[in-house]
Amino acid sequence: MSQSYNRGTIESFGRWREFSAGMWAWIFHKFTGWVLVGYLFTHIAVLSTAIEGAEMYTNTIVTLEGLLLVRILEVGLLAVAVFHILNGLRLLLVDLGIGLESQDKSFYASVILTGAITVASVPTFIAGAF
Amino acid sequence: MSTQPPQQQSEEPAAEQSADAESTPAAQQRREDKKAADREARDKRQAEEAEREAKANEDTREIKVFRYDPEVEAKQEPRFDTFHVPFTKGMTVLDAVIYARDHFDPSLTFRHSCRQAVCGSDAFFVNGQQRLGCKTQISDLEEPIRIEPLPHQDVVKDLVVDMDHFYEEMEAVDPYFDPDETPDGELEEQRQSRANREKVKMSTRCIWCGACFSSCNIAAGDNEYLGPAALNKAYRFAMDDREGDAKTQDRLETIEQEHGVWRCQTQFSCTNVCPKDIPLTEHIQELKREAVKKNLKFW
Amino acid sequence: MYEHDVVVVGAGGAGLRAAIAADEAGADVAIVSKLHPVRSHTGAAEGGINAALRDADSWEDHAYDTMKGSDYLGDAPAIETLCQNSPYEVIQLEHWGMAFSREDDGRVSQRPFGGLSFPRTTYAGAETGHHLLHTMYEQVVKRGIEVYDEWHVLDLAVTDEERPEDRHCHGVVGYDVATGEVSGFKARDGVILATGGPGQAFDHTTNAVSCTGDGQAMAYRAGVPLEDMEFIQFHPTTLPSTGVLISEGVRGEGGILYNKDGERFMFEHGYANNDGELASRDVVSRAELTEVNEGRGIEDEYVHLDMRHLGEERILDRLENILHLAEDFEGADGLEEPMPVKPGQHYAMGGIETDENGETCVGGLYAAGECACASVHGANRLGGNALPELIVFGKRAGYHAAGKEMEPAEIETGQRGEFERATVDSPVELGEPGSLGDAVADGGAVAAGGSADADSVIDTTVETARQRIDELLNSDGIHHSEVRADVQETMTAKVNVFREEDGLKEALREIRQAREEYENVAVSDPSQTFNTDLLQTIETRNLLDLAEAITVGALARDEFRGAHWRAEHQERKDDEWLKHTLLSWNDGSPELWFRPVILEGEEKTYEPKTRSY
Amino acid sequence: MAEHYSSFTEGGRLWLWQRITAAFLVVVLAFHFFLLHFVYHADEVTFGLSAARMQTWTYYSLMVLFLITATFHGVNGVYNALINQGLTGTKRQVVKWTLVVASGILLVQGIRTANAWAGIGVF
Ligand SMILES: Cc1cc2nc3c(=O)[nH]c(=O)nc-3n(C[C@H](O)[C@H](O)[C@H](O)COP(=O)(O)OP(=O)(O)OC[C@H]3O[C@@H](n4cnc5c(N)ncnc54)[C@H](O)[C@@H]3O)c2cc1C
Ligand code: HEM
Ligand code: SF4
Ligand code: F3S
Ligand code: FES
Repeated sequence: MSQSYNRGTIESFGRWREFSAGMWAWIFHKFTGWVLVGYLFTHIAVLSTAIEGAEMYTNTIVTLEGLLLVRILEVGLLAVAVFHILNGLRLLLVDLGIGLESQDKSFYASVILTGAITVASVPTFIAGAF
Repeated sequence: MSTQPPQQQSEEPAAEQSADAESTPAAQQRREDKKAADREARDKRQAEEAEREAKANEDTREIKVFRYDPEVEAKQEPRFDTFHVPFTKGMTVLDAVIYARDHFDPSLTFRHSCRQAVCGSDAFFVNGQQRLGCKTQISDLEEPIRIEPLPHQDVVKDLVVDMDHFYEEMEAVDPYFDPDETPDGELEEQRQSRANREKVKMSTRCIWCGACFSSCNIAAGDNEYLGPAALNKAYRFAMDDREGDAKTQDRLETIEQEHGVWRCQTQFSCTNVCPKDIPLTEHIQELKREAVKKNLKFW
Repeated sequence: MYEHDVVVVGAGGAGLRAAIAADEAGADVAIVSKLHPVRSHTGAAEGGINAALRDADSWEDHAYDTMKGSDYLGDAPAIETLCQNSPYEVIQLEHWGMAFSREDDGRVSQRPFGGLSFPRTTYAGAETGHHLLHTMYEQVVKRGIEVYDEWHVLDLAVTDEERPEDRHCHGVVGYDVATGEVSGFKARDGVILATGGPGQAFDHTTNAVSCTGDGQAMAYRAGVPLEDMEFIQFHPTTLPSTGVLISEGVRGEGGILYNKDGERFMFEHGYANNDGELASRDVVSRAELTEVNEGRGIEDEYVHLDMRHLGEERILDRLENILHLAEDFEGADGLEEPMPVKPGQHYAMGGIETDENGETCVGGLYAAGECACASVHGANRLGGNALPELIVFGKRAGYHAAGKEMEPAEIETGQRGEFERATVDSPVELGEPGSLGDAVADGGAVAAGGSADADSVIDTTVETARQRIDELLNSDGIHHSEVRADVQETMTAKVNVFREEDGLKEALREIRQAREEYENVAVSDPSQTFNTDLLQTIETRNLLDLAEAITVGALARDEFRGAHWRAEHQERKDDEWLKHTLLSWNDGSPELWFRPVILEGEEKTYEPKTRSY
Repeated sequence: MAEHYSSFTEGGRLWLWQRITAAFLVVVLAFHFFLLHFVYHADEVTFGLSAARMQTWTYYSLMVLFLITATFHGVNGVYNALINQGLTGTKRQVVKWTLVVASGILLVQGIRTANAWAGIGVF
């Protein structure tokens, strides 16, 4: 298991303030990845109502999509997915050894792009919810 | 502790020292009595002097240093001690802790030797980042300066951490040159192109300070992960043309086992903290690609 | 108690090479070092290793240059051994994979260095020592040689016969830094000291904090003479604030020294009309200090070293780490501005008296590297000659200790053969302060182990060491750092590049006083774990002995030779002084004596000539 | 730890597959999102529309492949992250098989759903 070391409660938890791009990218990628798997499981669970028949499925979906909360969550999901995709591309480039010197810039670019795409998609996502 | 002048205040009350209490031989007792007499006066004098100095030199810097000693009762509970160190131009973090040790508290413990970033003894965790004490200018840091031992390693005492695990990882990659054959003549060199030397140059600069290892979250979690420094060491030899192909294959096998290169998640923190500016992530990535190429021989 | 055939104390270049050699010769060898091997100060060497590798070069030329550089105080057998073996040893390093810089044809690069008649300084960037140290440590790992790292050696376990020449060394006493355990190390065949230099005796030095000359002090107190201690090299180009060294490589590549008025003083003030900046180190150091003393220094402290004209490409290619050093430790950008430099203590030519095989006069005790003095450097070491010394003599000591057949040495050790006793006009009593057997002040002179069997000698020594530590831990007193700082300041003020009789005597007085103060030191950290306070207190005692030895030698030698300059004696006195100064501890009351220099080489005799560059 | 590690390339294979699936997912996930949120808006989704799409063989197989890659990529990612945190021994075996079983269920359930739309029949 992880290294056994104990510095009591005195240890500085202020590390994150000194985190650099690569570290943040790692943390966000992890987080978004986990959210996506979580969603994948729920998604299939919801969709599988189709097995019970068309009625059941359409009802479930319409009810869910009718909820504002679900719509908002969907925007969040989009943000998460977009970041994971963009940073995933960044990681693929890093794996190919391309642009290692600008790995920090490409991370910032991913974040900004994610933000932009998310904001731009809000109207589409919210449409019909009211 | 009574040897410490007033500048130094612990965040926790320092308990009385209990070291010289029991069983002192008689002869020694006499000698100690004699010394003890001078001692108080001297302590007072020193304290006054230090205070005067600090006053005269208004420009002091506040450092907070991690303290811990498993054996000394007052230090068993980890804590931070604050020292005010007079600032001089060009002062490094190492200079500051040396000053604190020599003037305020002789028991302050840390490794150091060369003072010029070649021995790799004094990697500390300064203001949240792994840095070499001797290579970090105080003037570049925000106050108060927090100085801690390297994270993710067992603390032996104060700023000293147990390096054994790091050394084990370094030695697990066969860290030595191993050519298939050496030239016949005793004075015959193994030629190496400039380009090839250039390729391995940065990787040969590692001073085993352990900063990268400490900064890597994977190394912190997975105890068996070779870590950036050892992988870099493997790179140094794998990329050296003077070693034969068979050995290079061997090396690739070493680094591509489960706790080798594949664990690296390209956090880049190793590259960011390396005091020798070694492009560690780049080297690890190159090794990954070499390993993949080797395994995809079928086409 | 740990037991091995050969115990090597110290894991710098010399110690590692000795261990590898002993291992090759089939011995069970262990390295005991107070630092992990890769932390040794050999890693700081920048410039390079001298070796006559090329056809146009020859070991004879290298020997001639070395002898001339030594100002005719090197012993020819040692110098010739060095120069003959250096090429093989350097190529051996190459075979071990050392990352030397390369020429277009793939051979190792060489560059010119001060005092050399051929560019034979083989280098690996500006970090030759780093590569050398790591390459050798890698070989140690490969061979699986046992390393006790962070074990501080406190003392030698030596029998206590009357004459040092009859004594025998059976092992050492080690202190485990991590746990405070004191333990004996028995060496069945030999102990090799490779503990490096005593640079910390001075307060402005290029040497590491760990360079406290422990091995020299231990050997000295065990009866082995210290040789030519007065010869201390001051490097002309160290950064004023930290003492960090700017390699001679900068001048080798064409760097120029300027004074405050922008004069290229090495030429314009006639210090070295032929070689200018590349003259030998002592010449350049004195030139710089003279400039400063005569008011032409910058901020009355330093001069400028300029390499901007070399061009960015060349600088980045060959001197890149110099740029980093100047930036990190002095805040100067070598590409944009000249770098401030001043002389600083750099190297000790003298040390533990040995022969060409590294043997001392005490049986079973060897020394190699900077702590030893086989006398290759004489009165002045040429740049790039220390690293070959480590590998050549380290290897020989390792072989000899492991019992490999070797040619008998030509150099004699101890008070045997030709020597003369002498006295020095010291204003104070020298040597052991206070009452004998005062465990605190006592650095552990000869173990009172009798000449009985090895185990009991070691046990006695271990017991003495334990006692001493107990006393240091359990008493009250002053902190050693005061004493250390006093001695360092004294040495830098009075036993520096310029030496005057009165100053030297004053220095002896101050050292005596420091010795007396030292009797009252105590360690305030009570811990058994990583007690650096304790270890530094012990090191300070060693520095006291060495500071005294350096000053005594400097006072005795009333001539100007090599690095040793005397205000009242401005010429080299070949009639009187073609001899080594030796200082024996003599159970606490040091004795000075001399031995003639050996100038007869294998084929020729070296005739002293004026040393001009 | 100083002794040799055995040469074990499974880590390498999984690593490579993680990248290959990632590269595939970029395209398909983007397509998926685009199709279901921008071309057809969320509130317009009905059984019928899905069924119509699923009856096309190409779409059906793409979606199944999408499901398989996403499951592998996601689950392997989680497993990887846990190893990075030092998961070893029995615990690791338990987690591994739990993840495998969960993926199995996910795949079966997913394919059954697709079949329901495609009208192939739910087994
Ligand atoms: C900045 C600098 C640059 C230099 N550049 C050059 C150059 O370019 N060319 C050249 O030829 N020379 C150069 N030199 C000189 C040369 O580097 C040194 O003389 C040489 O490295 C000394 O090596 P050593 O093995 O004798 O000792 P060190 O490398 O100093 O090693 C001493 C060892 O002894 C151990 N030790 C010490 N005391 C104890 C104890 N009490 N118990 C246990 N272990 C102990 C230490 O841990 C260490 O491992 C340079 C020196 C300096 C300082
Ligand atoms: C669409 C394009 C996608 C790309 C380009 C992509 C890329 C990547 C890459 C490169 C990694 C490996 C990171 C590393 O090992 O260093 C990764 C990890 C991961 N991905 Fe994806 N991914 C994508 C979609 C998905 C989807 C749809 C899911 C959910 C099912 C997902 C879940 C995960 C998880 C859980 C991880 C592990 C995160 C961790 O380290 O904890 N990804 N992704
Ligand atoms: S790679 Fe860099 S950070 Fe890591 S041990 Fe080596 S020098 Fe230190
Ligand atoms: S920090 Fe660790 S994850 Fe890789 S890039 Fe460096 S080894
Ligand atoms: S003291 Fe040697 S690296 Fe800092």
